[in-house]
Amino acid sequence: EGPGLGQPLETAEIPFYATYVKPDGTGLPEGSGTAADGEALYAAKCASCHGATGSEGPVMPPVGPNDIWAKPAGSYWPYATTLFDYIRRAMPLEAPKSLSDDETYALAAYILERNGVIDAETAMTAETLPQVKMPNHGNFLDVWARQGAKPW
Amino acid sequence: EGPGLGQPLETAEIPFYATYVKPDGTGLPEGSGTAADGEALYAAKCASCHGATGSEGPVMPPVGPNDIWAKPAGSYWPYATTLFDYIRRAMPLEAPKSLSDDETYALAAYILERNGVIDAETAMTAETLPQVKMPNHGNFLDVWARQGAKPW
Amino acid sequence: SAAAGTAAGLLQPRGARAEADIPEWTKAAGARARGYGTPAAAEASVQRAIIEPWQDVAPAFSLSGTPHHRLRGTITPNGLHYEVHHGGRPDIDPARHRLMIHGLVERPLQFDLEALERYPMATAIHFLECAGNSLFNAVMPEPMQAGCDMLHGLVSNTEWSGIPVKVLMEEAGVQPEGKWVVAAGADGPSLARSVPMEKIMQDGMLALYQNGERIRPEQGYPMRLLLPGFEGNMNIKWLTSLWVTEAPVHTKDESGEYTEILADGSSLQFTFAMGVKSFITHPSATMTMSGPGFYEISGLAWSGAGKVAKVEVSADGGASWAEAALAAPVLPQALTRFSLPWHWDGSPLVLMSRATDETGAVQPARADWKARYHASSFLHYNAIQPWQITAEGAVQNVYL
Amino acid sequence: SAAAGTAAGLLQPRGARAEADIPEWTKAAGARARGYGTPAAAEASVQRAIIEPWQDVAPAFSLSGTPHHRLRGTITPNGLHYEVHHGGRPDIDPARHRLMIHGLVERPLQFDLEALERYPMATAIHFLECAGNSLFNAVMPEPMQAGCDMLHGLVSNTEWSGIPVKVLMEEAGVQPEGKWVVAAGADGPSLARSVPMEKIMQDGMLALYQNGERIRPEQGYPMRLLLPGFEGNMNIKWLTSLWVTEAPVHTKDESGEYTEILADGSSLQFTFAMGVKSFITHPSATMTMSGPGFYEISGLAWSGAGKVAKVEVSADGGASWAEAALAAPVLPQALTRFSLPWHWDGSPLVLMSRATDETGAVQPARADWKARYHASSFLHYNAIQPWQITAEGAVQNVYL
Ligand code: HEC
Ligand code: HEC
Ligand SMILES: [Ca+2]
Ligand SMILES: [Ca+2]
Ligand SMILES: [Ca+2]
Ligand SMILES: [Ca+2]
Ligand SMILES: [Ca+2]
Ligand SMILES: [Ca+2]
Ligand SMILES: [Co+2]
Ligand SMILES: [Co+2]
Repeated sequence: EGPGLGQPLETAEIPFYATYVKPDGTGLPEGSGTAADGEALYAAKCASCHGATGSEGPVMPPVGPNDIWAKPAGSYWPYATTLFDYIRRAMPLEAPKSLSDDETYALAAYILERNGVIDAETAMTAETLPQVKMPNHGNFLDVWARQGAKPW
Repeated sequence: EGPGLGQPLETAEIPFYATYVKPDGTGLPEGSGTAADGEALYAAKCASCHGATGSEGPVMPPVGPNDIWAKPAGSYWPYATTLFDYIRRAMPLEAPKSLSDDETYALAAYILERNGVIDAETAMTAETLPQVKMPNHGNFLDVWARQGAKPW
Repeated sequence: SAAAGTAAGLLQPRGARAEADIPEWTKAAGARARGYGTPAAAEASVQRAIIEPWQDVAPAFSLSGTPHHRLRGTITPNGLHYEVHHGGRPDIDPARHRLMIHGLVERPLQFDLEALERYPMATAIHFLECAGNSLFNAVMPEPMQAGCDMLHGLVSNTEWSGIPVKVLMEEAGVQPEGKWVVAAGADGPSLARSVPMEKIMQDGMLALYQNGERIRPEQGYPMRLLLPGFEGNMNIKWLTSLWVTEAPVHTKDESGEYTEILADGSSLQFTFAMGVKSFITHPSATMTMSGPGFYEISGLAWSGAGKVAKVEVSADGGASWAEAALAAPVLPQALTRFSLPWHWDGSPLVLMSRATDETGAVQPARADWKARYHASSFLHYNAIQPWQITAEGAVQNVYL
Repeated sequence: SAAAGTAAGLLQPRGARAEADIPEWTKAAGARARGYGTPAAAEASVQRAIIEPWQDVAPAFSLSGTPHHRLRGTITPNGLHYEVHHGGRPDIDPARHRLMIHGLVERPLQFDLEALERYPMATAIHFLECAGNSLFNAVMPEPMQAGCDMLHGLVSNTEWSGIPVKVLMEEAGVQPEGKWVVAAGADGPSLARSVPMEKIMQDGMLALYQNGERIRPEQGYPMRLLLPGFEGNMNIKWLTSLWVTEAPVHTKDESGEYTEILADGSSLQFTFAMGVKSFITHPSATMTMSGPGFYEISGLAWSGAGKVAKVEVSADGGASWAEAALAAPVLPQALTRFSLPWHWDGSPLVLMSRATDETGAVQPARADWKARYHASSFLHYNAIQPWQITAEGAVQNVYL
């Protein structure tokens, strides 16, 4: 029951941040980047908040874990695809959505490489990123699937 | 049940406006004033809001009734004592509690006289004011006494 | 678990990224947290409607009405609770303010704020309504075209917290002859009203907090009397004195301003509780319908006598009525939101709501209300509010 | 009816008039009514407590906590509702804001505010609690000495009004495979969370109003998602997109920040509802008792699973418990005020409260909570809060 006042939404009107890259890679754009490509970018655009090499912080270091942050993005997260989507939509904090797709792949590669999850040569692309095996994947209990809205 | 933190309140600490002059005159102070005494005072301190002779307004003219105000203080109110107390505590609007007791008696006398309720010579005092018979007295139905909190 | 898709499947052009509008606030960091929030700048026009009957000579006598046509739900935010100031809003130093209890008591007492903070407190959601709410509909010969802020804004609804006055009265020890309490404020006019001891002891509250925080200056900071269901004027703001007496003392407000002249020329005095009432907020006067189709009719209902039992809505000027849904929880002496789905076919008609409370009292039609009172009377006006919708979709105040 | 009294009787000297203090605000007219009110100047210190963990490099990531120790009742005024901004508070032009519904739906749709104002609206009082509320107690080796604003301020309680999301989903036509909804905000980081369709259809609300007025900027102006009982982060502020998917998409927040590492090193993901919880606000840390005697112990309890069933209070560190009174109405997923009269004899002791919800869940002791989680974990901390009262009357945060 309602007034039916919704206007048609064309695909072209949907900005990328209204979707999310899925674990199987759906939604990843063309482009590529290696950890080497990402290193200078990271130093220029990310290090001020996350630390010189990604493990120093102060902000939730993506490389670790360490005493600052037990859940580093590059090794704790279950899927590498999240790195691409999150960096593209949200980082750097003061200029979100300013990175190109290539830059985003390169930064994801840099963070994964610094965590020892991928090697320095492998470029991250729409095909390789979803295939990255995250070390903590499989170590999560899905509480919603197990008991729904009942608090843990 | 409570913490019992109330402090003793001495009679001398109770300001006059924490009580009210009762219809029988309890609470009226010494002093006196006639309508003649009140006339100039009224013109100086009251006329700007209530009208040159008390019936013009714009603010709730105390002399009437007329089209501006159906419930003029000097003829509609059931007790003349209320005039003394209210003027003393509240008027003039910008300088409440600035009038002397004599001035207040005189202003009450002026308003009553203009309404034809008392004559011009009778001074209002703690003894005469409670004895003024207000014309609308006896024309009120006490709804609380009749039906308590039930809305009319 | 990453199934390698085909390049075609994975690499669907996300043309939307280029073509979709990305507003600038989605491409920047925003502002930091702040100590105390304010409404969005774009909502700056959501204000109380100010009524100053004698603006030139007596600006301190001023009122403001809640813009119910701009609000939803039932709680009134503190910044928009209606005001009636008989002598303006005083600027009180809370450290110097005190509450006195005296008269027919065993132990005359005074309390400062620090002491009062130690007392047991109760919490309840209640409306406050000025006895003069909706006065324009009561007395204007032609219906005024204005919003619900002007027409019905002198009622609001908040959560009050404070000390049951009973607790303080018991500490002072009320003497058997003490049947009334004269409450007085610390404002310029020292506004005073006689209140039955029965009401004080039943649910009178020394309210210190409103919607969680300390009462705002215009609501009586640092404390006010709350008498659920009773006309606003009796809920003394800036309360400084509770004087126990054997009888009402006939203060100014109970002698004239808050009495009502009936059709026969006699008057009612000591009319305390507000009657059952309702009005539709959506749609309401000053709005324009945005074309035929589905609308939700929504409004507010309340009664000083208890809970709202039923609200009926008519979309044909009173020929037929349908029962509206009441939003839970329905609380006593509290605004209750009602709503009803409705399809407007675009033709002119009159919408109205009629509330019934738990005592069975029903809102009267305007003509019936007017027939009971003197032509000048405007207090406790609780008649049904009809809104006329024109063929052009204008919503207008009408008398039926 | 005026009985002439004796002169002596009538003319009792009212010496009080001369000797009693008459404050200056009682001898003047006050200020006029105003369009939108603000708290008293004397209450300027009642502010949210600001927490900026990386103030130097990332000030936009900022939080502020409700000062519950300065408040009473259950409603949080809009100006003091807690904030958590992952990328700051955006300044949104409501005329350009839109809500998109797309993905596994028959008819992808977009709505502007004007259209949404026509939809049916619901109203309900609900708490919101950040999953990280009370984090200092969870992780600090020694109890932090701070007020309830810092210690438990990331929970607040307001009346929300808006459109049941179900109505909008039905207009778009959810496809059978559409089991989750990825909600995203229009803030800089476009904060996104995967929400089960079951929750969306059960009681998900597109909230447009808070405590009656339009939602404040820090609460998501012009609109936010409200998921009663679920961790604050999922109640997406500045909501601009609802994308229907077959499965959760593992957004940033559900991958790391809002997951919890257990004692064995494995992690919980998709932990949504907040557990049963309570704390005493009066007295609480940073306060000083004003001597032995009567006090009312008062506090707040809530549960993401439904209503609070019971709150017990101990004044001897947990050796014995007494049941507190709950202020009516007790509403599901809403802050509930509890209180208990108490006599402090002046000796040192530990006060604490323990809530039980309608599902039978009980607040754990801190040691039991800590035993379940990794040392670094601080989300969904709902352990009992003990307050130690020293012989000097200082109220301090302690771990038992
Ligand atoms: C000005 C400060 C700042 C800069 C510069 C910055 N970030 Fe961040 N970053 C943050 C903050 C703050 C968060 C936490 C946001 C949140 O909790 O939602 C964050 C979170 C992250 C996270 C998720 C961390 C986690 O464990 O959840 C990643 C990954 C990340 N940033 C990557 C980057 C990259 C890559 C860059 C450079 C392109 C970058 N950041 C630049 C402040 C910054
Ligand atoms: C600056 C404006 C102003 C001045 C000057 C003023 N008044 Fe008033 N008066 C008012 C207002 C406003 C009210 C209504 C107050 C209320 O409703 O509580 C009022 C009310 C009254 C009433 C009660 C009217 C009623 O029907 O309830 C009386 C009597 C009165 N004034 C007498 C006086 C006297 C006597 C003086 C001079 C000493 C005076 N006023 C000066 C503004 C003024
Ligand atoms: Ca490249
Ligand atoms: Ca004192
Ligand atoms: Ca009355
Ligand atoms: Ca509020
Ligand atoms: Ca449009
Ligand atoms: Ca979680
Ligand atoms: Co009033
Ligand atoms: Co949170």
